[in-house]
Amino acid sequence: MRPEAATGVGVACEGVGVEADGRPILSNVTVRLTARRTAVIGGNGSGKSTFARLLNGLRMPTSGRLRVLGLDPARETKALRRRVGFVFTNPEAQILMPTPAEDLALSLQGVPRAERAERIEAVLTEYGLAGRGEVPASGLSGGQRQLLALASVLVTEPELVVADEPTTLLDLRNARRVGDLLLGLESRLVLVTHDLGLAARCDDAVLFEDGRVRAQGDPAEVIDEYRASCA
Amino acid sequence: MRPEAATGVGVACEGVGVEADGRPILSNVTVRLTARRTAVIGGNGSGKSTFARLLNGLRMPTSGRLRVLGLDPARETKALRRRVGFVFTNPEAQILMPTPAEDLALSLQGVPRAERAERIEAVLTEYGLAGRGEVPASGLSGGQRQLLALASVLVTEPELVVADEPTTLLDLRNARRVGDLLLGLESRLVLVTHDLGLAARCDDAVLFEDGRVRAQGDPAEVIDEYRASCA
Amino acid sequence: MISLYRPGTGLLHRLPAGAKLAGLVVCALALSLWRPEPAGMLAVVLAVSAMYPVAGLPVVALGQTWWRLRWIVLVLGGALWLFTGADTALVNTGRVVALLLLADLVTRTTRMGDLLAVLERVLRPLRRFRVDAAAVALTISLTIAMVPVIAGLAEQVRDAQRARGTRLGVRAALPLLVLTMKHADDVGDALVARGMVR
Amino acid sequence: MSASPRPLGADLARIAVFAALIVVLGMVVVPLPGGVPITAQTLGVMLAGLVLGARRGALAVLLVLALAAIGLPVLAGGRGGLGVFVGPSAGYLLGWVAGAVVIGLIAHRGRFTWWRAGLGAVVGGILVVYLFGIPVQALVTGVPLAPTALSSLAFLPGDLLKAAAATVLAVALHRAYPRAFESRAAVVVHAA
Ligand SMILES: Nc1ncnc2c1ncn2[C@@H]1O[C@H](COP(=O)(O)OP(=O)(O)OP(=O)(O)O)[C@@H](O)[C@H]1O
Ligand SMILES: Nc1ncnc2c1ncn2[C@@H]1O[C@H](COP(=O)(O)OP(=O)(O)OP(=O)(O)O)[C@@H](O)[C@H]1O
Ligand SMILES: O=C(O)CCCC[C@@H]1SC[C@@H]2NC(=O)N[C@@H]21
Ligand SMILES: [Mg+2]
Ligand SMILES: [Mg+2]
Repeated sequence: MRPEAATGVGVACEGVGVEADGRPILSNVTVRLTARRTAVIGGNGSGKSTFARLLNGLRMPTSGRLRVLGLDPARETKALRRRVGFVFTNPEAQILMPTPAEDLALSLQGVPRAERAERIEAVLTEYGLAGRGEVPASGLSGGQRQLLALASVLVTEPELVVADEPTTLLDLRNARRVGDLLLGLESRLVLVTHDLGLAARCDDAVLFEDGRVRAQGDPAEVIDEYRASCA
Repeated sequence: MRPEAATGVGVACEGVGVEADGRPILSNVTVRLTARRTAVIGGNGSGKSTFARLLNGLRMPTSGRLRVLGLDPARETKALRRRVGFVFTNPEAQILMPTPAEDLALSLQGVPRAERAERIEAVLTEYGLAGRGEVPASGLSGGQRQLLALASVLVTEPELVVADEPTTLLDLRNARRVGDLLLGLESRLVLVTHDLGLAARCDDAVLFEDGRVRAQGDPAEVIDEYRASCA
Repeated sequence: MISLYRPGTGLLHRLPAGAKLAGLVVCALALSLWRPEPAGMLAVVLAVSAMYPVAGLPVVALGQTWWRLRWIVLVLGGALWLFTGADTALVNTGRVVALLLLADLVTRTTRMGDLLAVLERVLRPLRRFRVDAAAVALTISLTIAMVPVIAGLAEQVRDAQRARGTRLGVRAALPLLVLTMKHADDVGDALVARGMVR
Repeated sequence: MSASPRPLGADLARIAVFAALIVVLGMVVVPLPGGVPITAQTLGVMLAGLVLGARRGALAVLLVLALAAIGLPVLAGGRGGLGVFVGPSAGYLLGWVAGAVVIGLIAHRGRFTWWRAGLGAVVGGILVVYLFGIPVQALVTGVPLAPTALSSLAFLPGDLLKAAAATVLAVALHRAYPRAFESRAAVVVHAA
């Protein structure tokens, strides 16, 4: 049924293009992501976020062929969203409920009520938020908020996690913590980041430029190419 | 009249404390900033932004003595704001007008009308925004927006520029451009940043921890101390 | 945002929310149809006030509510006296005060979640008109979560203005509006990505 | 908020976030002794109609009222609870909902222009709101209609200023962030 997933291709893009207002944002993107952890790098406006959003159907290609976990985002959007978790840059926009416990509960709607409270406690503890389940989420620090946002996504156990610059707003310690968490996941990871140190720790890297893929391959080499292109 | 400014002390803090909701956010901060460019570093919630906001009277000390450019922020707020420019992290919040040209015009209210249009054109060109004066500011890229925010502050020729993580949302090239711009200023600069590479290029550095100054001095040494404290 | 509910174990606290709401509606109707003598209305106001201690609410709560109503009592009472005479003034002011006290009693003794549940139950029959009660509940929680975020945005905008030494008056609301609408788009994306809505 | 198809994320988020904005505007308030305050929330109501249109604008206002009903202090000056629905200002609150609908209907009919926005703000944001507010206030307080209406004139200067402000702001927003006015389909591109 899903030959691509079976052969380990997480994402397969063939000549994918995206247009907005008649202007191309992505043009002829052809990549196959087979590694467990792929970094996506490139300049502001190069199309990284647009690419990331393709992967869970937040945005649809206007041309080309796209398969994510073997699914067609245009036809199997719902199944895709269940299997792909998305982490945004700004945790304020993705914490949807007034308190951490309620936000986690929202992700755990499928879990029986009795089990849920226990699961929530466990997750809060795991993410360093023990005892903060009932305080307003707006009272958490920046780092704690991003950890909560992450927890609310990961608790659904997605097969593919897409993260769009999840560490940008964090300090050294929190960035490291969130970075370690993401890189340590068992699921697949597509990590959009400006933090080249983090990108270097992935297994594969893709460099975007002006809506095209400029390079893909060993993170160290791709990062060098990016640095060179900026000089 | 302004002995401190004359002797080169940009900021003089003596035992400054700030409280919010009865909880201390800054405690007994005693620093003198005499260098042209000072980096302020430290973890999330350590008090960096609070310190930066003291410097143009966005926040008032609840104890201690503070002088900025020889002025007392509590009594000479207006004069202080004229001489201190503040750059925030999020350019969205500080672009106050619908288009770049209008936003610059807001800063140039003192300039005669005839001259203003010309000045605006010149500034737009200088900041790489030529020809974009009349487009909606929301249509600019992230980097362009931060450049505009910067331009609107610098065009008033402040004597001291305080910038609170101005490069966080930018890519390599834009971060470098904004960083170069700030570090190349003739005026004094207080630069709050998580980008340790940028901090290293300043002349002086202050490390905050839990609302206290943990270290001040040569940036390389202070940065080492910060790294060590995070490990 | 802190709810106006005050925890307790009194009689009113234990009554189901639906019953309290129904009671409030009945009282409101009765009070607006009934035309008593001033003495009767005075008795009603005293009786409602007496329900505060009966419900286990501290006397301070009663004092607070009365204190908040002081202007209504004085101004409304005064105006009515002027236009309609002393008796009617007493009856009408008494009616308003009694109703406000009653509503306040229900608010103080009913948990937010219980009121939400009643709201959901009331909306359920509207399903035929494509009103999704669960979506309403989700939206209410979402709004509660967004209030501090928008308040934070308002603070950012105010600071930016002060820092630039400009006074924009109402135009100050423009950057706030832009930020708010952009934020809404981000939240919309998160709702979709987290599978809450289509 | 329709059952099936489920509401689109962008739509729902805009309604919720705008309701939150109206709540935040409640912090700007001039309490009046008669029990009906002068509040910047009416500016928010006008903007809701102008920016979100009739349906979503009214839903945003309804949401604020629902928050008040379940006991949250979301109205001007931190008031809330069921009391506001039996008090002198109850009619104005109803008028907000109707007003947002009328504003949206007027302003979103055809191309968005400043005069349509202004007309909507005055008719929907003032006329309709008073139409609901004044009779209910008279009914609740027992003060005859004429003096009640007369006393409501105190709101008129402020409300006219707010209508002007809402118009200026909506037109400026239309220039600064045109996407805010687009229909949901353009915001989130969906599979069928
Ligand atoms: N809905 C849209 N309508 C029009 N243009 C858009 C839209 N979304 C994105 N763009 C444009 O597409 C380009 C790519 O945007 P994208 O957000 O993917 O870049 P990015 O690589 O993520 O940049 P950054 O590093 O700043 O986050 C930009 O020029 C952007 O302005
Ligand atoms: N108005 C306020 N009321 C209460 N607490 C506040 C207020 N402003 C800041 N704080 C608290 O003061 C502490 C210091 O905040 P500050 O913003 O100065 O930190 P920071 O060093 O800039 O952190 P970051 O790197 O995350 O920007 C934090 O714990 C914060 O929660
Ligand atoms: O907060 C409430 O209880 C509702 C306030 C209603 C205020 C009305 S709306 C029209 C008029 N304009 C104002 O500024 N206040 C009143
Ligand atoms: Mg991006
Ligand atoms: Mg800060």
